[in-house]
Amino acid sequence: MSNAADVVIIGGGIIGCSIAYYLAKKGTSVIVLEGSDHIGNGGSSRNGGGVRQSGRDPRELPLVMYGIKNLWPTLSEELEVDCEYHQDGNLRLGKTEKHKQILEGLTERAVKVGLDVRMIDGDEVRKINPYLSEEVTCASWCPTDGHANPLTTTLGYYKMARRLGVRFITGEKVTELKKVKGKLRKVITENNVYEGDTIVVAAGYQSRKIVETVGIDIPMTQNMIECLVTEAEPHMFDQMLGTAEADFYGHQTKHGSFVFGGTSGFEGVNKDNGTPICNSMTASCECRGIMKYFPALADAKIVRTWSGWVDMMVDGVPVLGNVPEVPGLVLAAGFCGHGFGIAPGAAYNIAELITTGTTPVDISALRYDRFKTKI
Amino acid sequence: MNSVNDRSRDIGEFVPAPDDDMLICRCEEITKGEIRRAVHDGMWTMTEIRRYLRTGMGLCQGQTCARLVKGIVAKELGISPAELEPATSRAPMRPTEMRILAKEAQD
Amino acid sequence: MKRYDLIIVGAGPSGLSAAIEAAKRGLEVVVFDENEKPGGQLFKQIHKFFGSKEHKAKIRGFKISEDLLKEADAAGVKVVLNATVCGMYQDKEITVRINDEMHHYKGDTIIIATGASENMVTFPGWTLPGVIGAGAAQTMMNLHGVKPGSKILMLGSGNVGLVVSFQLIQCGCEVVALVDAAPRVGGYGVHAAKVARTGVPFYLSHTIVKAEGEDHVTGVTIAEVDSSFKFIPGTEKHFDVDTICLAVGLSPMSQLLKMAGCKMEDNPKRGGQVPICDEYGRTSIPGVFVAGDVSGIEEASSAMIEGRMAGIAAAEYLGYIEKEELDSKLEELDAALDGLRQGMFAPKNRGQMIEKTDEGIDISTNLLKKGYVADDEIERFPGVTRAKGIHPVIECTQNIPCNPCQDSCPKKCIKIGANITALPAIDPEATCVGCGMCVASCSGQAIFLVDETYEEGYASITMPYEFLPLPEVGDKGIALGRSGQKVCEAEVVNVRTSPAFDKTHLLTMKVPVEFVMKARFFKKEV
Amino acid sequence: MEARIEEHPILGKQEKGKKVTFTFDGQELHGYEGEPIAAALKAEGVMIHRYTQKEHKPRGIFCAIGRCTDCVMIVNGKPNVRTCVTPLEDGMKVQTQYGVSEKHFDEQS
Repeated sequence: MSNAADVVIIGGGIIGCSIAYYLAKKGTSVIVLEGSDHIGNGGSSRNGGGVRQSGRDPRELPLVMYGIKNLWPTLSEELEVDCEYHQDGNLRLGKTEKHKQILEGLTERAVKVGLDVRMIDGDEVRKINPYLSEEVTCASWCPTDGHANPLTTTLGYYKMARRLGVRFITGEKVTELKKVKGKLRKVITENNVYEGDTIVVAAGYQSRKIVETVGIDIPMTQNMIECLVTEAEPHMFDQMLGTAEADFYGHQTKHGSFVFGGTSGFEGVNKDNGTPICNSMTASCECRGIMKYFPALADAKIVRTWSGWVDMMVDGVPVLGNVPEVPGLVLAAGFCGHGFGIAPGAAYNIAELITTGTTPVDISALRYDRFKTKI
Repeated sequence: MNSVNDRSRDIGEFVPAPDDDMLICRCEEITKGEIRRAVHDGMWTMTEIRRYLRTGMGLCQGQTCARLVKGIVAKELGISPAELEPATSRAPMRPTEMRILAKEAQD
Repeated sequence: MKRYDLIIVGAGPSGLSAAIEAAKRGLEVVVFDENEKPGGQLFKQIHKFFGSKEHKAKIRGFKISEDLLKEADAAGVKVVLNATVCGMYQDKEITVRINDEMHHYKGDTIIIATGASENMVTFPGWTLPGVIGAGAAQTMMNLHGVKPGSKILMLGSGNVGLVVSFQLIQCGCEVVALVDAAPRVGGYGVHAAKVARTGVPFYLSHTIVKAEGEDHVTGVTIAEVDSSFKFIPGTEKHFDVDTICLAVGLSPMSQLLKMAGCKMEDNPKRGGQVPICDEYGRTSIPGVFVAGDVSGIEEASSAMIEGRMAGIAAAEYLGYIEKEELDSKLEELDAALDGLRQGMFAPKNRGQMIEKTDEGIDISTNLLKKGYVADDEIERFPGVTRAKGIHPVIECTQNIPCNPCQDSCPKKCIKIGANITALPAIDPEATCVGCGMCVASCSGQAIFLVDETYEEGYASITMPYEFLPLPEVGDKGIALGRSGQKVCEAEVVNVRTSPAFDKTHLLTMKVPVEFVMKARFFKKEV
Repeated sequence: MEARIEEHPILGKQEKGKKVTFTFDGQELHGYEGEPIAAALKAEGVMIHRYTQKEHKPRGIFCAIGRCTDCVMIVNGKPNVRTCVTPLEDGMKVQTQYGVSEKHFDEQS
């Protein structure tokens, strides 16, 4: 089989799979190279499932709004898999005056971009979700936000892209990119060489090392964060939840289990033994955080915890688009831990960029060369 | 493991079998047919099968079905079960109440 | 954070053995076990163990576990029960749920001795209430004192299936059939024979077609399978049962090791997903060891030796003993383990068809197909001889690691020799006094005392008997053959009970002398 | 059939805790304190512990050692309690579990 295609995508996560899908739909030939043994093995299958606009940076907000308007509503039918997409709103909760200020700031910014989001008080919060504790005094409420199942969505994109002829190769670690006559052309892996007219790098934190080989830097660090899931419980609520302080975020799934993530304060320094396993203290911390908001869940049993690496950009939003210095290189990385909900919108736009040279949404604020020092 | 796995390798068509409705994952009620179909949808690793179908994601965390699923997937792929790496093991090894996990003893 | 020299996960035979060896050498040792009782699966084993003295042969499993616990206690081991190890993290840290709290502990060394979990097979109806694992049956009857069912079909003829079938009969259940898809009995022939002679039919090359019942099991259909395990139409057989018991093998419970990042492999010879480790249990993570079934499925006897090895290896790792002591101790234990790993059932012979004993005698094919040695096969084995007066008949026909009979005879009638897998032979020079010690000591319940000159026209047969109600002298009934079929009328003429026999009663029946080599079980007439 | 083993040929007479009363779906049953709920139910002839979420199929004891989680029931109002490893207490309220609820599927919204 030929190792050349119109587009070679490095990274078989939801970004890579969905770009592959939208490209294949337009008749473009695609090869996807995934370094690990599994499709969607990074943040794509380890996140909390938020499909959320509120709380996002205005620079990336239009992309996710585009996806929620045009792609998410029909995604299950399109991918022939139950993405479990629920558009029942997002509550970003606050308990203190400081929280309120954070939430108000976020809300104000989002309203400016045209998002329907507003501040509500504790009583109104409990009208929407009666299980929340009295400690909750305010929230931002975005009724068009929601959540979905990251596992079936990612693998759904993979399945459909594969069905459309995209060639996926797992266990194929990229070591180097190489220009041919001034244009990026070759992808060199530990075992093979692949060639494409366009090379998309969508490999999360690994992207940094990969594009370094053509002299580009993506300024980011790696954070290790953790999620947990409970046993199935009777249905309680459908909203996506988050907090001003990121103590936790999550939702109840169609299956009945609650998927929650949260932070412990050790994200930036957690170490990895390759599994990756979690810090032994994080799950306990998350449970304490959750119980403060949901005392009713105290008896829910945790069946599983997991961790994942977040590709944390220095300014909190991804790098997306062409790299004029390296013709043929397209970046789609650094989604900072909120790449799931934005993936369809981002991928659709990247696919348009590759095939038509333009994007429906202006993504220029996410350019690779936007970074400036503070003084 | 980490070996190159070309997901376009021809594994043949999905052929329905009389025992496709046999329940394999008792917790999540996943059948043999669903597992076999998932393989043909491209789910070639135990991890992908688990994420796609929820086999082994129920209360027992795959204690009962992991070996059965492995056998089915291997057969569908035409490889030995030993070549399939099991899905990752994750804490807690037994379902644990949030209030207990939250309460860390100081010793 | 509390840190121990050695943390052991699992208080089964290997975990406790490891703890004892390490604590004796000065390590501070803690053992965590999720169960409310220690001993792992040993606690549910009520049969006498095989092996030789150093392997605790002829002691019942639950008694071995009590002894181990006492020894651990004396050595200063801390055993924490109802303590579920939830995770194993970096830097040899574990989290343990005890009561309503999570505890964090670190070990300078950790031994994982979590044992195994049961494999399952699928068939229509396998999720119905009434389909249970063999381990569940054992737990219900031997730990909780509740019968798992009243009419039971056992699937699986490995040692677990055979032993649990016998235990089911002991607690008053009826085992209607013992079924295995394999063409040959997988477990020890002596375990099969003691089940078969009570009247349980064996169906090899058969498996379950379906479990029947709406809300719970009311019946089961089995059918014969061909060499590729496909059902042969027309061979279906139905049984009315309320319980179907599955004993189709074990898998190492190695999840903690995988979580901790130990290098793992799928090794069919060791029963599945196991850590890559050396013969003394050292894994890819320095200071993390494994012992027992988690590193490869074997018997409790070898698990105990593996545990001791890991415990000593941990002691050396932490500098509590010198390398010389480690080496000499390991050499000794290697020899003990080697003793167990000989014979037909040695791990190296797994899956192989053995046709002759080490002595060159043809294996009983009937034993492998039906669970008992046929009448015309039995006399070719060295333990089966005819003599005047009372004498032992040892129906031990496979090379299994076991020798208590040799030591039990005060008159030295029985010879096995140094190789404990050799078949026992009768010394024609020695004279049997009929004390019955060999009958009670035989873990396989394969020894009978026979006296062809008991009475004019009658012979006496003394057999091990572990059922209730215990027949009384004068009880009349029928003698069953090795197949469990009636061979003749019989009358109980003696019942002996002694602390030395350890709950194995010696029941003597008289039968017409022509049935002396056929009658092997007594059934009271009701 | 008497499901309890009064005297065992090897283990002798079973030592039991205090005899207690509990309810199973409202019906009064007896068992011994400290034995697993599942053992008490089995001794009283109860085989069905729950009906599954998707297919509404009956389940009961399967592994009996807390691993398979097939035997879960609603105990004192809490769902998904592994009855094979949860000790029986006097006055316990044990209910058949339908999916994850004590309500029959017909009554679940």
